[in-house]
Amino acid sequence: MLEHIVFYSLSTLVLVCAIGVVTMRNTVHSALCLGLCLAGLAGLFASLGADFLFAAQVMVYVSGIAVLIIFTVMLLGRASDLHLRQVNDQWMAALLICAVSSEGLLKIARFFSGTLATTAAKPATRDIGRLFLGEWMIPFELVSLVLMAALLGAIFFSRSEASR
Amino acid sequence: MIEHAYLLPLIAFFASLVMLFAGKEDPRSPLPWLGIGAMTACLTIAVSIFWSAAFGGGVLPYERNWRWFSLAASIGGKSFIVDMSVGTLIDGPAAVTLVVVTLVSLMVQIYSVVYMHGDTRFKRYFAFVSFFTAAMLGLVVSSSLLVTFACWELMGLSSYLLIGFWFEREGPCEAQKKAFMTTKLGDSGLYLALLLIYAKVGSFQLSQIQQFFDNGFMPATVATVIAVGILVGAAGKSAQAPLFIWLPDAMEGPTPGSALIHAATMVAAGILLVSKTYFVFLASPSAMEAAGWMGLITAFLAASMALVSFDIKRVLAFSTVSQLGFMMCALGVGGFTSGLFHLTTHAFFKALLFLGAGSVIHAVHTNDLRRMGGLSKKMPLTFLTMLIAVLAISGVPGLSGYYSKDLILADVWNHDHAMFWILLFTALMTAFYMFRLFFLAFWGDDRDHEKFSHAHESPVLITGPLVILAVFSALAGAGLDHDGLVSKLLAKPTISVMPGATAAAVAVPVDGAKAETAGHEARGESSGRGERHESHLPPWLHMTAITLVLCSITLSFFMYRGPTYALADAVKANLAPICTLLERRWYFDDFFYGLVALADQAAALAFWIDANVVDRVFVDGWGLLMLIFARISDAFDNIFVDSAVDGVGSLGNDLGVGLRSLVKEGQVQEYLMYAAISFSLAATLILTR
Amino acid sequence: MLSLITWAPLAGALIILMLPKEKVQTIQTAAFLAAAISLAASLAMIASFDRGTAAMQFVERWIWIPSLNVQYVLGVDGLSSPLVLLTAFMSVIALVGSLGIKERVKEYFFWFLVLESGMLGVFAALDLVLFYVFWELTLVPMYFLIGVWGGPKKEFAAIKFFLYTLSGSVFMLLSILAVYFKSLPHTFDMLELMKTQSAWDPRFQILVFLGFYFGMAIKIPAFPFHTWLPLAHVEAPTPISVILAAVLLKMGVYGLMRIAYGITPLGFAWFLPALITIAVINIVYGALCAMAQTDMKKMVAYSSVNHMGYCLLGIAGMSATGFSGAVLQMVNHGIITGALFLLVGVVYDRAHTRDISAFGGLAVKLPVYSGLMAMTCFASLGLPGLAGFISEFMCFLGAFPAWKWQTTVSVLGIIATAAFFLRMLQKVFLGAFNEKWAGMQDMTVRELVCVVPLALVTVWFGVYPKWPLDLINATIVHMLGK
Amino acid sequence: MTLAHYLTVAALLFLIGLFGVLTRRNVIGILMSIELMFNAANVNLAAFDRFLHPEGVAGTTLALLIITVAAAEVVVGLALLMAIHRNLGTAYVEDFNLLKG
Repeated sequence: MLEHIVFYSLSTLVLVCAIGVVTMRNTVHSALCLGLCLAGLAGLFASLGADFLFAAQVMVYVSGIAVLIIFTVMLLGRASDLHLRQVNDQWMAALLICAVSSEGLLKIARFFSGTLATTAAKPATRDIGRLFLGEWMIPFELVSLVLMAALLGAIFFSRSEASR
Repeated sequence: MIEHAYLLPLIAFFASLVMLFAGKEDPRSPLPWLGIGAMTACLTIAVSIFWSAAFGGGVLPYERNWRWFSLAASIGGKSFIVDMSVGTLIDGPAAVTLVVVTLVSLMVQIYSVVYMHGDTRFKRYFAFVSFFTAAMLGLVVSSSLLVTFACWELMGLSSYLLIGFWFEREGPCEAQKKAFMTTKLGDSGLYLALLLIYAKVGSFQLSQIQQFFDNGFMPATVATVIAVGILVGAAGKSAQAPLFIWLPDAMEGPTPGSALIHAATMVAAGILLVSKTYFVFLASPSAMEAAGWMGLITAFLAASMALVSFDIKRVLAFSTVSQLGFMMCALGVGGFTSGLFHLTTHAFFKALLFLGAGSVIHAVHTNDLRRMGGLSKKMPLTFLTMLIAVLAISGVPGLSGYYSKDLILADVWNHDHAMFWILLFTALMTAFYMFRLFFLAFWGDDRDHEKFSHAHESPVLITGPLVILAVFSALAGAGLDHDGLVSKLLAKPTISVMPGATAAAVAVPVDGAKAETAGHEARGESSGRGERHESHLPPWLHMTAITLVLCSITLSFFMYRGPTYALADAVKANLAPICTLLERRWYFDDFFYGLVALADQAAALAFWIDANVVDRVFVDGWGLLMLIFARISDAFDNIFVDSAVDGVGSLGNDLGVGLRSLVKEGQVQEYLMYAAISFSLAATLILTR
Repeated sequence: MLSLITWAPLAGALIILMLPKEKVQTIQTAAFLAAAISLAASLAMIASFDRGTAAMQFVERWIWIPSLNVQYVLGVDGLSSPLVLLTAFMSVIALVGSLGIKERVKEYFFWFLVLESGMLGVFAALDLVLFYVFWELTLVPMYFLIGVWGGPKKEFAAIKFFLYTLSGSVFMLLSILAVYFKSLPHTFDMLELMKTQSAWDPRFQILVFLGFYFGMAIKIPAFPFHTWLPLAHVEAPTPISVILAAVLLKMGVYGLMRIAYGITPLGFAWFLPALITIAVINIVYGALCAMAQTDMKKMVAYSSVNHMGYCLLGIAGMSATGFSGAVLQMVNHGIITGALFLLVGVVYDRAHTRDISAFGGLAVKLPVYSGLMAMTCFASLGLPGLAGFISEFMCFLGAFPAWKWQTTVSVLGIIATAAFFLRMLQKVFLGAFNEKWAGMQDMTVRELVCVVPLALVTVWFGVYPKWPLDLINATIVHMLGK
Repeated sequence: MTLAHYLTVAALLFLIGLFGVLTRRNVIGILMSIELMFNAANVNLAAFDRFLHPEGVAGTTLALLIITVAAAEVVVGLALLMAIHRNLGTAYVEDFNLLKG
C-alpha cells in the first residue's frame, strides 16, 4: 500500500513538474520545475531499489545540472522576455505527434502489465563497481574521455571573444 | 650499317628534342646546324645501306626486332600474354626511300637556314622539320604496322605544326586544322584495317602478316576490306580523291617545309604504305582495281585544277596530287616497281620545284604568278634548275621523270587501254601546266615592275641545294634504270605459295591485256625477286607519247610566252563554265565544308538533347515525385499569386520552390519536427502492429 | 601496407582538424605530408608487387563485425594496384594545385584528405561492406568540396551530384545485400563470392548485376546517367575537377570490372549487347556534345564522357586485350584529363573566363602554356607516342572481334574528338593575338610542378607502356582465362 | 507495482520532453526538455533492471553512463548557448539560421 502511495505521488510530482518545464513562460520557473522533477525521479529510482542511481541522480542532476541551468537562465535572462510567448506556432503539430507516439509507447507498457518484481531489491553499488572496472572498462574510460572533452569544450566556447 | 638502321629515326628525333628545348628562341640561333649535322649523319647511314643493298652483298629484306611491351590477349576463351615488338625491316624500297628522305630533308634544312632567317620561331622550325624527318624515317624502317601507324600519325602532327607555323594569320590556322582533320578521316580507315588485321592475324609484324597472307589463311573478302581501309588511309595522307582537299591549302606553311612534307616525302607515305602492305592488295583484285581508278581519277582531277591556278605554290600542290595519283594508279594496276620508281624521282624534282618556287617567292615576296614574269634575267641559276625540274616532271626523255613515267604508262597500257589514254591525257596536261607556270614566272616581260626591280638571285645556301637537287632530278632516273637496278631494288613482292584466294584472282577470265599482266606475275613468281620488270610500251605508242608531250609544251609556250596572253584569255572566255568548275576545285571543298557544317549541326543537336532530354528524363526521373510535388506547389502558388510564373523554369528553380514551401530555411525545430513525424509514424507502425 | 596507404590521409585529416585555422602553412604542410606518405607507401607497394601472379597481394584481413560476417579485408592485384597508385599520385598533384585555395583552407584540406582516404579504400577493399562504406565516404567530402569552394551554381551542382550518385548507390546496396543472403555461408567477402557465384542461376545474377550496374554507371558516367558530370565539373574548383575526372570516374569502371563482372559474370554477359551500345553512344555522343561547347571546362568534361566510353568499349569486348586496355585507359585518362583540367584552371585563374571564343593567339604570349596544352590535347585525342593512344587502341582491339560494326561506328568518335580539340586549340591559342590579354603571364613554378610530371608520365606511358601493362597483364589474363 | 506502471510514467515523461523539444522557443527550454527525455530513458532502464533482470546491474550501469553523457551534453550546450548569445544577442532558436545555405 505504502509502495503505491509513494509511486503515485512521485509520478504525479514528476509529470506535473515536467509539464511545467515545457509550458512555463518564465524560464526561471521552468528551470525550478526541472529541478523538482529530477528530484522526483530520484525518488522513483529509490523506489525501484536502484540505490546508487538514486545517489547519482541527486548529486549530478539535482545538485549539478539543475543548478547549472538555473544559473545560466539567470545569466542570460532579461526581464523583457517574461511576457513573450515561450512556445512556437507548431505546438499543435507537436501535440499530434506526441499523441500518435503515445499510442505505440503505451502499447509496449501494457504488454508488461502483468510483470511483478520477483525478488527483493538489494544494494547494487558493489556490482556496479565490479562492472565498471572489469567488463565495462572501455566504455567507462570512454565516458571519462567524453567528460574531459566536454570540459575543454565548455571552457573553449565560454571564453569571451577578447581573451581568444 | 644495315643492322643499325634504327639509329636513323633516333638521331633525327634527338636532334629535334635538343633543338626544341635547348637554348633561347633567337632568330640567329646556331642550333639549326645541329639538325643539319644530324641529318648528314643520317644521310651517311642511309647511303651506306643503299650501297650495300644495291651493289654490296647485303641481303634484303633485313629484319631486326626488339621486345616493346607485352599485351594480354584472348582467343577462343583462352587468355595469354603476347609480345609486341618494335624493330626495323629494310627491304629494297626502304633502302631507296631512306636515301631520298634524308637527302631531301638535308637539302631543305640547309636551304631553310637562309629562307627562315630572322623568323621569331627560327629554332622551332628546325625542330619541327627534324621531328618530321624522324617520324618519316621511322615509318620507312619500321617492321611493325603499329609503329608504322604511330609514325604515320606523328607525321600528321608535324604537318599540322608546320602548316600552322605562322599561326598568327587566320589562313594557316584553318589550313592546318583542315589538313589534320582530313588526314584523320583517312586514318580512321587505316585504323579499322589495323584492327581487322590484328583480329585475324594476331600480330602487327609485317613479316608475320605477309606469311599469313602467303599461306592463304586470309579470306578474300576480308583482304578486300583491309585493303580498302589501307587505301582510305593512304588517300588521306597522299591526298587522293576525294580527300585531296587539304593539300592545296597546306601551302600556307613555310615553303621549304612544304617542299619536304607536302611534296617530296610525307605525302608519299600513303604510296609507301600501300607498297609495304602490297601483299594485301595482291590478295584482293578488286581493291587493286579500286586503287588504280582512285589514282587515275585523282591524277586527272588535280591536273585539271592546276591548269587554272595562279598561285605558284598551289599549282605545285595540284601537280603533287596529280603525280601521287600516277603512283597510286601504277600500284593499282600491278606496277609496283614503276610506282615506287616514280615516287623516288618525283621526290627529287618536286622538292626542287618547291625550293625553286621558294627562291622565287623569297625574291619577289608574292605567290601570285600574274605578278611575276621575266625572272630569268634576274635569277639565272633558279631559272636553270627550275627548267630541269619542269622538264623532268613533264617526262621529257633523258631526265628522271621520263623513265618512271614511261614505266607507269607501260604498266597501265598492259592493264587497261582506257585507263592508259586518260593517264596519257593527264600527262599531257602535266606538261602543259608545268610549262605554263614556268613561262609565266620566268619568261616574257616583267608585269610588276616594283616586284621585278627588287628581285635578285638568292644566296648560295639556297642555290646550292637547288643545284644538287637538279643533278639528282636529271640523273636519278637514268642512274636507277641503268643495269636493272630499279627492278632489283624495287622488285614486286611475290606470293611464294599460290593459295586459293590469289590463284582464283589471277585465274579470273581476262582479256588480252590482263592475261599479259598475269603472265608477268607468273614469271615473276617462278624466278623470285630481282627479276627485271619486263613491261614496255609498243614502240609506236612510245613515240606518239613523246611527241604529244612535246606538242603540249609547245602549246603552252604559245599561250603563255607573253607579253600578251590573247590566246589564253580567249580560251578562258570560251570555256568559262569549265574554268569556274576547275577554280572551285570541282566543288569538293564545298562538299566537305557541307559535311563539317552537318557535323556541327549534329553536335548542336546532341547537346540540345543532352541538356533538354537526357538531363530532364534520366536525372530527374528518379525524383519524379519531388518534381510532381514541386509542380503542384508551383501551380498552387500560381492560383493565388499570379499565373505569370515561368512555366518552363529550370528544374533547379522548381526544386527550390518546392523545398522552400516546405520549410523555412535553416529552422532547426522544423527539421526536428519532420524527424519527429517520421519517428512517430515509424514507431507507431512498428509497435502497434 | 595497404592500411597505411588508405588511412594515412585520414590521419592527416584528423591532425588538420586539430590545427588552428590561421596557420595556413602548417595545414598545407600537414596535408602534403599525409598525401606524400600515402604516395610513398603506394610506390613501395608497387615496387615489391609481384607481377607474375594474379593472386591478391598485400592482403590484410581482420574480423570487423562478427555477427554479420563483415570483414576488414584489403588487398590489391593488377586491376587495382595501378588505380591505387594513380589515386595517390593524382592526390598529390591536386594538392599542389590546391595551394591557390585561399578561403576556409583548413576545412578544404580536411575534406580533401577524407576524400583521398575514401578513394584509396574503394580500390583496396575486398569486402563488399567495406567497399560500400568507402564508396559512400567519397560522396560527402565531394559534396562539400563542390558546394563550398565551387563556382556560381555550386549548390545546385553539389546537390545534383550528391543525390544522383547516392540514388545509384542505393541500388548497389540492394545488390550487395542480395548476394549476401544468397551466399552460403552468408559473406560479404568478394573473393569468396567470386568462387561461389557459379552456383547461382542466371536470372538472379542478372537482377543483381543490374543493381550493381546502376550504381556504377552513374559514377562512370555511362549514357544516359552522365548529365551530372558536366555540371559538377564546371562548378567544382580546379583541383577537385582533377580528382573527379582522374579518380572518381574510375571507381565506376573498376567496380564494373571487379564486382559486376567478378560476382555476376552471367548477368554481365547478358548485358553485353546493351553495354556495347552504351559505349558507342558514350563515345560518339560524348564527342558530339563536346563539339558543341563553348566553355573549355565543359568541353573537357564531355570529353571525359567520350573517354570513359572507350573503357566501356574495351570491357564490352570481353577479351583480355580490351580489359587491360580499359585499365590502362583509366590510368591514362586520369593523367591526361587531370592535366587538361589543371591547364584550363590556369587560364581561368588569369582571365576569369573559360569561354573558348574569348581568347585568341595565346601561343604568342604564353609559349610554355600553349605547348603543354597542345601536347595534352593531342594526348587526349589519341596521338601515338602519347599515353592515350595505346590504351584507346587496346580497347578497340579488344572490342573489335566481338563487335565489328559497333567498333567501326566508334571510330567516328575519334574523329569528332580530334575536331573539338583542334577547334579549341585554334580559337584559344592560334590566330591573331587578342590584346585584351596582353598582361597575361605564362605558367608559374607551382603550376609547372603540377603539370610537368603529368606530361612526363604521358610521354613515358605512350612510348614505353611495358611498365604499366606488366602490372596489369597477369591479373587480366587470369580474370578472362576462366 | 508492475513494470507497466513505470513504463507508462517513462513514456509520458518522454512525450512531454519531445513536445518541449519541438515547441520551446528558448534554447534553454529545449535543453531542459532533452534532459526530461534522457531521464525517461533512465527510468526505463532502471525498471527493466529491477523487473526483468534482477540478478544483474547492467541497466543501472547504463543509466549511469547516460547521466554522465547528459551532464557533458548540458555543459557543452550551455557553453555554446553562452557563445551564441554573446554573438547574436538572442537565445531564441528561430533567430539562428546558420543552417540556411
